[in-house]
Amino acid sequence: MENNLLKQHLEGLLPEAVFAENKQYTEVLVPSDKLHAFCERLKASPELQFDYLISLTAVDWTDHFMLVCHITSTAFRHVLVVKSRIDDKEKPVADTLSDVWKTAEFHEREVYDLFGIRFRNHPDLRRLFLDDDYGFPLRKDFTDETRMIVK
Amino acid sequence: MKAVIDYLKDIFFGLKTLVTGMRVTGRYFISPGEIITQKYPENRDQLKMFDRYKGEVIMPHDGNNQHHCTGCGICQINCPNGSIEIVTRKEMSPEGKEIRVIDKHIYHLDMCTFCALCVKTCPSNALAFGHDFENAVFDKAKLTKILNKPGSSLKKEVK
Amino acid sequence: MTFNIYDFTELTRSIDDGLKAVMSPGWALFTELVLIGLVFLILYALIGLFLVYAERKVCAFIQNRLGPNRVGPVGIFQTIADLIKLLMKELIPIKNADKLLFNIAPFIVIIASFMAIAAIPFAKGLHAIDFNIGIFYVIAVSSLGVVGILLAGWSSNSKYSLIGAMRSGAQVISYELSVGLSLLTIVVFAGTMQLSGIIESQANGWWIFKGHIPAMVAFVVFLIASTAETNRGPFDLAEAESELTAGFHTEYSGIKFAFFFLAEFMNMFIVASMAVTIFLGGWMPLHFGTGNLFNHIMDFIPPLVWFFGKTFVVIYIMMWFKWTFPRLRIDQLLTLEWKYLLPINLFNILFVAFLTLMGWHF
Amino acid sequence: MQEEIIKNIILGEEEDYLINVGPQHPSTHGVLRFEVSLQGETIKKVVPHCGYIHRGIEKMCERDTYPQIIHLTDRMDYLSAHMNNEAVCLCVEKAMEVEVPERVTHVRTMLDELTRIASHQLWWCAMGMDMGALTTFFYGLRDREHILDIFEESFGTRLIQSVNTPGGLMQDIHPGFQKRVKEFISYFRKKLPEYDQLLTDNVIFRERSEGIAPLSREDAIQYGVTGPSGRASGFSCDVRKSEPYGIYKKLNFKEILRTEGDTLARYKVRIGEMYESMNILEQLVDNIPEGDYTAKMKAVLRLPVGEFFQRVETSRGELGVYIVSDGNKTPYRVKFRAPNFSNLFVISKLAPGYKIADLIAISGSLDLVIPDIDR
Repeated sequence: MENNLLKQHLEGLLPEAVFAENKQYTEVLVPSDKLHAFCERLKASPELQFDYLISLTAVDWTDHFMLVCHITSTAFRHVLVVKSRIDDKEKPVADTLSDVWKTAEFHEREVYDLFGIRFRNHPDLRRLFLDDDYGFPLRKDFTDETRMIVK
Repeated sequence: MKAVIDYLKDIFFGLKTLVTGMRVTGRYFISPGEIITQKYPENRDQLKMFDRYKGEVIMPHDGNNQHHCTGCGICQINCPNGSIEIVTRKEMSPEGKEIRVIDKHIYHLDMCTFCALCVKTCPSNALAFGHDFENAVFDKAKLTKILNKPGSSLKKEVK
Repeated sequence: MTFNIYDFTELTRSIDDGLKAVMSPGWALFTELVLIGLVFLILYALIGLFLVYAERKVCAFIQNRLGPNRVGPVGIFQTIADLIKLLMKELIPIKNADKLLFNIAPFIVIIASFMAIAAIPFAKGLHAIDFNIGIFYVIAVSSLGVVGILLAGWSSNSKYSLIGAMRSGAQVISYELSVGLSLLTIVVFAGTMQLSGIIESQANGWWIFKGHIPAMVAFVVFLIASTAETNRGPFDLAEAESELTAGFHTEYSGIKFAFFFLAEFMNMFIVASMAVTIFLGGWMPLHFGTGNLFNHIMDFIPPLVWFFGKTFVVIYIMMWFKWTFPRLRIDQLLTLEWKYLLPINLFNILFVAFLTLMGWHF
Repeated sequence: MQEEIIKNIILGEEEDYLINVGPQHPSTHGVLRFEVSLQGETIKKVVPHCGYIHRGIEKMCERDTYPQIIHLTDRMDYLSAHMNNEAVCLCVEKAMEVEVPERVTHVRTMLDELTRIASHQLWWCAMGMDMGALTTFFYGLRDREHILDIFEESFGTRLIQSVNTPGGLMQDIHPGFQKRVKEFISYFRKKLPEYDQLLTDNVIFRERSEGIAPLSREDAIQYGVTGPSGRASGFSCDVRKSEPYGIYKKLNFKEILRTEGDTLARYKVRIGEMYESMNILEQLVDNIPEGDYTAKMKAVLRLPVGEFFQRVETSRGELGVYIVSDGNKTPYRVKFRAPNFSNLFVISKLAPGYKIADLIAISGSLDLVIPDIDR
């Protein structure tokens, strides 16, 4: 699907969505409280059918977290990047997408493990790789003198 | 009746596939020409590695015990694992200028992942890959090697 | 028909008479028992060593490898080296294991295989004891080993071992039927349960040749069922390496593990020699027709060579199975027995009984 | 609330028979642990635990330059090392808008397919061994040796080639490369039918795999199961078709799709892919264009500020590389969307209701490589 057409559809779904320019894929920034509803509609909408979550991750921008989802449609093969900003650095919380795409459950566990972002209504939010007292290594302020080699 | 025929068919089909599989293994059992085991330590003399084989990083020296390394440290910067350390010293050249000379090119084989970035980025082609692969030792310290031979010097042509 | 020099009856009788001449009958019996025990112990060790070596070589050649080739010429001393290693290994005590049963289990397994070997006729007159119900004795004794396996799995307080042991129990109970029934077909033919009698009945041809199709079917069923009964691949569910690490002997080490290992190979030898005795004429040479040159040449080969030769052919077939096929699942294993082997066997026996009644066999 | 969930999931119910499959177990191809609760031999629940070899590759990437990152990606899915390398290279090249010589894309595609065959061969060995057919292991490795020889002759290493660099290859292919590839194809076309005779057609193998743990297309998409495992369920997820990179656009090849989704289907897709990869290699081997083996690159690579995403089809599924750059010579954040990560967790849906032996077969048919899950 053409980028412009996709944008029109998305604007129809969520008027306050912000689009980024000059990207490889269509990119949309969604307020974090609207994220879950927006994704549900993305999947349900017959023109879009975003049914396959490629990847879900987060980026630590020191003053805020950014959730990044790459989703695609198996029918139309268009790719969309959905972003959502989490401002609370102390206790970051987002809505879980695991009821929309099942695979998000495990990607969210990974994000929780490495960033410490908690997901509301997640069925099984445990640490995936690391010990419970390890800290959140992919945060930019994470330091570990004993195990990290700094060049 | 059909059930009985199917039942018997099942048995014969099953037996047939079993015999097919046994034929494959049986054929290999009686064909010693296909044995691929190499008697490794005994065949050391015949064993020849490919020319490009990446065994370990070495610094080639010529007949006059001269190498190409200027001690610039680019390999050290490029190494992702910190397996190269370069120790340089200052020396007076015949023209009276102070120049940098390699003292020790320390190479930790135990940390090396053979990514070839050092060999590739060396501006004076001082490093290469050797063919030696028998690196098993009892003491980890033995895997730390000094690549430039004692008393070696920089080749004149290399700037 | 057979040459008298190959008849061991005279030899054993003269030993018996000699012993009785110098001591009381009780002591003579005791000495004989000790002698037989020693002979079997040595035989046991030799066969075990050879079979382990043979299996490693067979599987190596099947897999395009050389197999053992370091210790001695073409690696023939490899198993001896392994044995020394196993003897010197530490016996790891298992916490919370049932000590008594844990230690006893390997002995039960090995004694069971030891007992079965007593009835096997290696040549004419060369067997420890010739029961008139020899077949039943072998069947009964060879399934005793599973008690050891069950105990080993249960007592070692490991979950893998327990599953392995339970599988083994289910497996042996089911396959015992097929082993027994397939042997019974020949009993019906031969009209005797005495092993020496069955061999004598094959003097004019092995049962697999003169028993028409039913003997063939019984032989195939016996091969499958006995492979299963000895817990060998593709029926090695009790130790199923990829599922249960090592099954019932996960927790065993050193010489106790070696006992299980040895018993597995000896069980294989026992069932193979049973197959040979019942179906392939035991120590009888191969004959075609009567009185021709071929038969005379065959007669010159000693019966011991015939017996061991045939046994190792059968053992090779069992090894061939193991190194070719994937493992069955437990429910499929039981399906195979109860839905395929058992009905086939029962029909087979009926058919054989009919044949024998009508006198249609040779 | 948190603790309650943990207790429920780890302990299960009181009378359950819990066994650990892994982390040291002969059939988990690496250090992965399944916590399995059994009822008799039947599986009630499977909970995968991972992280035993988590090395923090994503964190390590944040301190490395782009050429240095590439050799770290080898260590994720080591059986498709070249595809992982290529994914990062393509991403960096796309970000820097570098035009790569045609020879490079050609050779990379060939290496992709060789790696894919080698990986599937190793999978076949291990699959057979998981099922208890130990001989398959040696036959598969015997044939795989030929591919590793091709790699060794050209690039000096066997399992992990480390030959990609942003902009091209580190060294040109060996002059004997084409000859060796042709020899391999004619050799392997003879040997591949043996795989079928030995395992595929075997009645025991059929019984063990046919109809075991079917995965529907919807579930495959929901769980993000890609690669041969996804395609066995009819989920057309081949990135080579949906978002072609390299020269896949110009090539004539089929995407192997099946609809059953059971263990046998997953097995057959991989066998079919080996044939298909040989077809691709045959199309490529004779017309490798002449030219440079690398594009001209600066000594220090700096990506423009922005975010870049590249999808690549590895031998196990879809690998996504997501690079966030702030203009420095090291990336700000790197994320690898690992195919095995998504493929792993579907096992807790597939296995319940089947026997413990099936669990091994299922995890074998999903073809998991653990370092890729843990990263």
